[in-house]
Amino acid sequence: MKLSNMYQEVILDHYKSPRGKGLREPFTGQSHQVNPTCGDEITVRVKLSEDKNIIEDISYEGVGCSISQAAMSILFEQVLGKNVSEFDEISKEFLAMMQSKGIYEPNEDLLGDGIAMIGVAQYPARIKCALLSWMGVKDAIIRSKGENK
Amino acid sequence: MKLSNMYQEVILDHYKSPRGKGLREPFTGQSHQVNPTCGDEITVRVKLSEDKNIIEDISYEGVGCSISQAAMSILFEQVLGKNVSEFDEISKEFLAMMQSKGIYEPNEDLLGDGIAMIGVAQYPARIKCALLSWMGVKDAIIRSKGENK
Amino acid sequence: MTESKIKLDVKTIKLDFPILQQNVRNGNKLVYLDSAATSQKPKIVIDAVSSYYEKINSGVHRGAHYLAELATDAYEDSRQAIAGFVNVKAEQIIFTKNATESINLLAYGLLNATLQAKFDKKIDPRLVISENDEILITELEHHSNIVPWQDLCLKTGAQLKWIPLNADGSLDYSSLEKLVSKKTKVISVTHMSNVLGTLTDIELITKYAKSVNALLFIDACQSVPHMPVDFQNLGADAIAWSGHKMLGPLGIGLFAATTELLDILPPFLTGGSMIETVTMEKTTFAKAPKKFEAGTPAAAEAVGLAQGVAYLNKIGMTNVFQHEKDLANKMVQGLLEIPGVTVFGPHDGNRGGAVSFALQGLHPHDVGQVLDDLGIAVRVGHHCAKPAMKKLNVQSTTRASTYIYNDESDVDIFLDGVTKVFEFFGSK
Amino acid sequence: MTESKIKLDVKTIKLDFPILQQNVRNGNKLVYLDSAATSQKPKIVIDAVSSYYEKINSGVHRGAHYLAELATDAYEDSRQAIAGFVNVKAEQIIFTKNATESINLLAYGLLNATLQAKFDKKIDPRLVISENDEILITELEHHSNIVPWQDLCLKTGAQLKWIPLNADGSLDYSSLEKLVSKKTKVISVTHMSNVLGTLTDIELITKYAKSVNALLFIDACQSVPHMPVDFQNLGADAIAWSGHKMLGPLGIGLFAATTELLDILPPFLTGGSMIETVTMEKTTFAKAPKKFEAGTPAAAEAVGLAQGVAYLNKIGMTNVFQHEKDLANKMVQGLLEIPGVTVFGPHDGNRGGAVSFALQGLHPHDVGQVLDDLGIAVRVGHHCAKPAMKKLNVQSTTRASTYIYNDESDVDIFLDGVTKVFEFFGSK
Ligand SMILES: Cc1ncc(COP(=O)(O)O)c(C=O)c1O
Ligand SMILES: Cc1ncc(COP(=O)(O)O)c(C=O)c1O
Repeated sequence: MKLSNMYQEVILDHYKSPRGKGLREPFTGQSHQVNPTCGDEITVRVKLSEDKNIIEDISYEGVGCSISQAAMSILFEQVLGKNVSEFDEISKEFLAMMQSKGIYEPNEDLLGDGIAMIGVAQYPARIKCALLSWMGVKDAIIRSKGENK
Repeated sequence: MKLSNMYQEVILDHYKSPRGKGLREPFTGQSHQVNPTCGDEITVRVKLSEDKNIIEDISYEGVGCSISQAAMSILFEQVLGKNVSEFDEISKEFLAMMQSKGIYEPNEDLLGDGIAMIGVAQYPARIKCALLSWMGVKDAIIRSKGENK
Repeated sequence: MTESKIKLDVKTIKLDFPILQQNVRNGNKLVYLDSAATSQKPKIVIDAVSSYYEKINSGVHRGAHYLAELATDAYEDSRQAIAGFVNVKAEQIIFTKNATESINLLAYGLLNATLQAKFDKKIDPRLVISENDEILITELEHHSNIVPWQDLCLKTGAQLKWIPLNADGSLDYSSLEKLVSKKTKVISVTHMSNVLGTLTDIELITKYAKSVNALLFIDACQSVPHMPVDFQNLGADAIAWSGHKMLGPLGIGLFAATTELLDILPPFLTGGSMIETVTMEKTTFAKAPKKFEAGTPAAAEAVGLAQGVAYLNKIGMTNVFQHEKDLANKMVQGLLEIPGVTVFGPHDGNRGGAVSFALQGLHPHDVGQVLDDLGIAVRVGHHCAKPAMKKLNVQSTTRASTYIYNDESDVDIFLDGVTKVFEFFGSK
Repeated sequence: MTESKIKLDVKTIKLDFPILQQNVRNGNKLVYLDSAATSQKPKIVIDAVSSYYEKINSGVHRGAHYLAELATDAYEDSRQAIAGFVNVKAEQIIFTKNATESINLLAYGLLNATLQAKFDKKIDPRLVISENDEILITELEHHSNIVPWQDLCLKTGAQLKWIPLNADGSLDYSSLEKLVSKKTKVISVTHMSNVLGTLTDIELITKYAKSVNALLFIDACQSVPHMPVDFQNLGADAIAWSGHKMLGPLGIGLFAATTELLDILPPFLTGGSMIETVTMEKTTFAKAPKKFEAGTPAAAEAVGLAQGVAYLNKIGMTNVFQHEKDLANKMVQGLLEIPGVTVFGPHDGNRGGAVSFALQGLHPHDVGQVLDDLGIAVRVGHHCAKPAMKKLNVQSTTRASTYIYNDESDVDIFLDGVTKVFEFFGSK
């Protein structure tokens, strides 16, 4: 099985022991994301610092496959405590990797464990699973800043 | 050209010198028929006798191709003065011939010049042209009897 | 037509389907168990479509030249063949693009009737939906048999009512006594569930529908392709299904209805080919089926579908149904023997070939992925039936569904695959 | 993309179209002059459809297995290719079954907006049609761009207004000053007439539409297949056309619109695949293009059409247009030289390839029949444009229309055929 490309150890590890899971107070913005194909749903909360710059907490709850759960856990680890512009950079890199069909040299400094997701990029139907949490955090940040509702 | 199968002399003759053409008074029922494919239209009037049995006059007006015009003229000649049940019989025979794809021994006693229409039965798109006037007379008879409208 | 009872010669049948000859991931032979989503196509269907374009393609019903005659005949002959398949007259078959459009045809037809009734006294009151009316569906429906009715209710003020789904996957028929009343204007139910393989008790529902003179619509997407369906026996006013789930091409759906309903229902899509005459002041419409077929029709697809119907007729639908029941039975029994597997819906043999199940602790996406890696195509997700998912208390399921080209060895490979899923995630 | 100017190598092109290789009545080679009704299909299009079924067929957007991934990619790649052809983004292309459905999508979208506005304050007022509003079309339209608007007017109480057609086949643009006002909610015009080959002055109409903030829809059925069309240059809110008229399969139509319109327009067909989430209480919809594509899509047809687009791109649309203008010119001049022939519409070269004409004293059905006997396929009838027929003061016309696979020798055979029609009926 070449499946181990997708399900790398580190992914299964995050899946089985998700970091930072659970919805916490206080938070400055919340987002609810749905994957219309499978019906998976995730709720993400973000707490930004007063100056709306530092991501002080990310908390989440949801149902999902190993890929979406692991992606959320990895995101948590990688982004917590960073500032918003760093998040944007990391997020952009992650998106580029996922859209690369697996032919990509991801920046490990930026993505951390996230580079393990490169195998998923070969399975178009699963890319959305990996991106769901990223879209959630992005949206929660926008909402924290009051740019949207 | 095998076209002469369709455009037999007798058809072209009826087309060029239509019998009984024009709308006349008095009449007991009138029908308007449209061929949706080509937009051809025909108005047919029928005058039934008091006892609603004898077809005393058929008059008509309309735009149409050689086949539809000839069919009307032949119908006029063949049906005028007959009674309604005879019309039904002739009409049934004509329909059977037209739906036969050209493989049919038509009853000349019933159809008269109408048997020349057998060539048209080989051209599915033109069958409606040949039937339009028959549908009109049938409908006008029904209306004469007050069974409709 | 009486069919002789035969066991399907699946080995030979498989050879008629080019797609099944190929290997997929890792060189594994394709085991296609996603026919409830769409069926594969035998060579005669594919060739009929090609041949239409290579030999007779032209504007159906719009030309008088040689090709137009051939194309029109082929299109209408297909209608006849499909009509025969469900025992209606050709004029009772409306070609749409898929079952979803067919259901919209009915829902929008009722909306149009309701709107027109305000200025047209001739609209049949059975078709007019008001705030005091109710539309009854079930919690087991496909979204395509839910959203059009939600939408119609939103626009007319009518209430949408639901026949509940029991935890065991059966419908709660005892609710009918309360749910069906003089207010019930439309009842719309699936004939066979695309999620659970459950068969609906149509006889009972028909009785209720008739008792209050409600319009009865049956979603036959999963029944017509898989079992004998005689429209006359159903007692429904209309049914709909898709060609692509019964060996036919994509892009062709079916709507069959009583002549009476087709007469009184206002048209849905309007434009060329469905008119009698058009003036600047007023347009009058052709009779059914044309009335409901606006624009250039999918003639090649209809011709292809007729070949699919011929293929099924040759096997015999009673045999098809028995074959699928046997496979479903084997599948359900096999799954139940694997520790940690839950099977949703009926565990007995009186069901269709769609089997939904869950592996303890594993998400369907992950289950499907491992099976896919073995060449086994199943579907994971909500199967366009979110209300049913909610009632079954799951987010999504894995579904394996069979057809005439599946045999016991496919089921064996599949069951073996399920075991391997547990191994894969357990051993890591 | 700049195209090199080339003369079409029609001899070679003809070889790509299997249907043109065959003989029709009396052993005559087929001279197909009915492309305005539907075009013929090159082998690569036919093969793309077959190949979809033989290699990748499965439920698009609904599965996560190998075939589903391939099918989904192929479907979305086709959308991208077609988007590029008219210079929009992929998300701006909606697949329908034909142009008629596309126009209904817009008309029903406006109806839905109007009905929903009663309880939903968020509906954009541009989409809400009331009794005080007007919808403006032309007397030259195809029924598919008439009846949906008549119907919308009937249901909303709005008034349908018509830009008149002059006796010479041009539109009376001087009427715009009077016809366009603050009341004008929608303007819907054809880009090129399917009857007369006339090109509409879109620039002028766009100016008027913008001046009153009316929605502008363009029926591009006869333009996109035959000339370069850049959506961005049109200034329209939406356009529609059919795949089958541009080398593509039947059963696939297109609707392209501004992102803004697709955002605010309510969905039309509802059901599976177009939802975000469905609960018993409420359904929310996906974003465009999915929002407008309910049910299983015609993926094989989309894939086939993308090959048709590739074929046209290779020739270059500027070259296609020049080729057709040249042929139309030759045809019109040739017809005018035959005593007793009337040509409707433009006599100069600034026109599309559809040429309508009449033979004195002869009915189009009879004209078409004799031509058919010679192997020449033309169309006779009202061409789904009865109001235009009325204005031209005819019941029907004969129409010859060309495409990339027609050459001067086809036109010669055709002109010769027209002479023979007179001979046939004269000599009898
Ligand atoms: C100008 C025009 N508009 C609309 C249509 C309708 O297209 P379709 O029949 O493919 O829906 C056609 C062709 O029939 C056309 O030529
Ligand atoms: C029960 C049921 N109803 C409706 C549909 C919708 O059919 P389609 O997607 O072909 O429109 C399906 C299949 O997707 C189905 O299984």
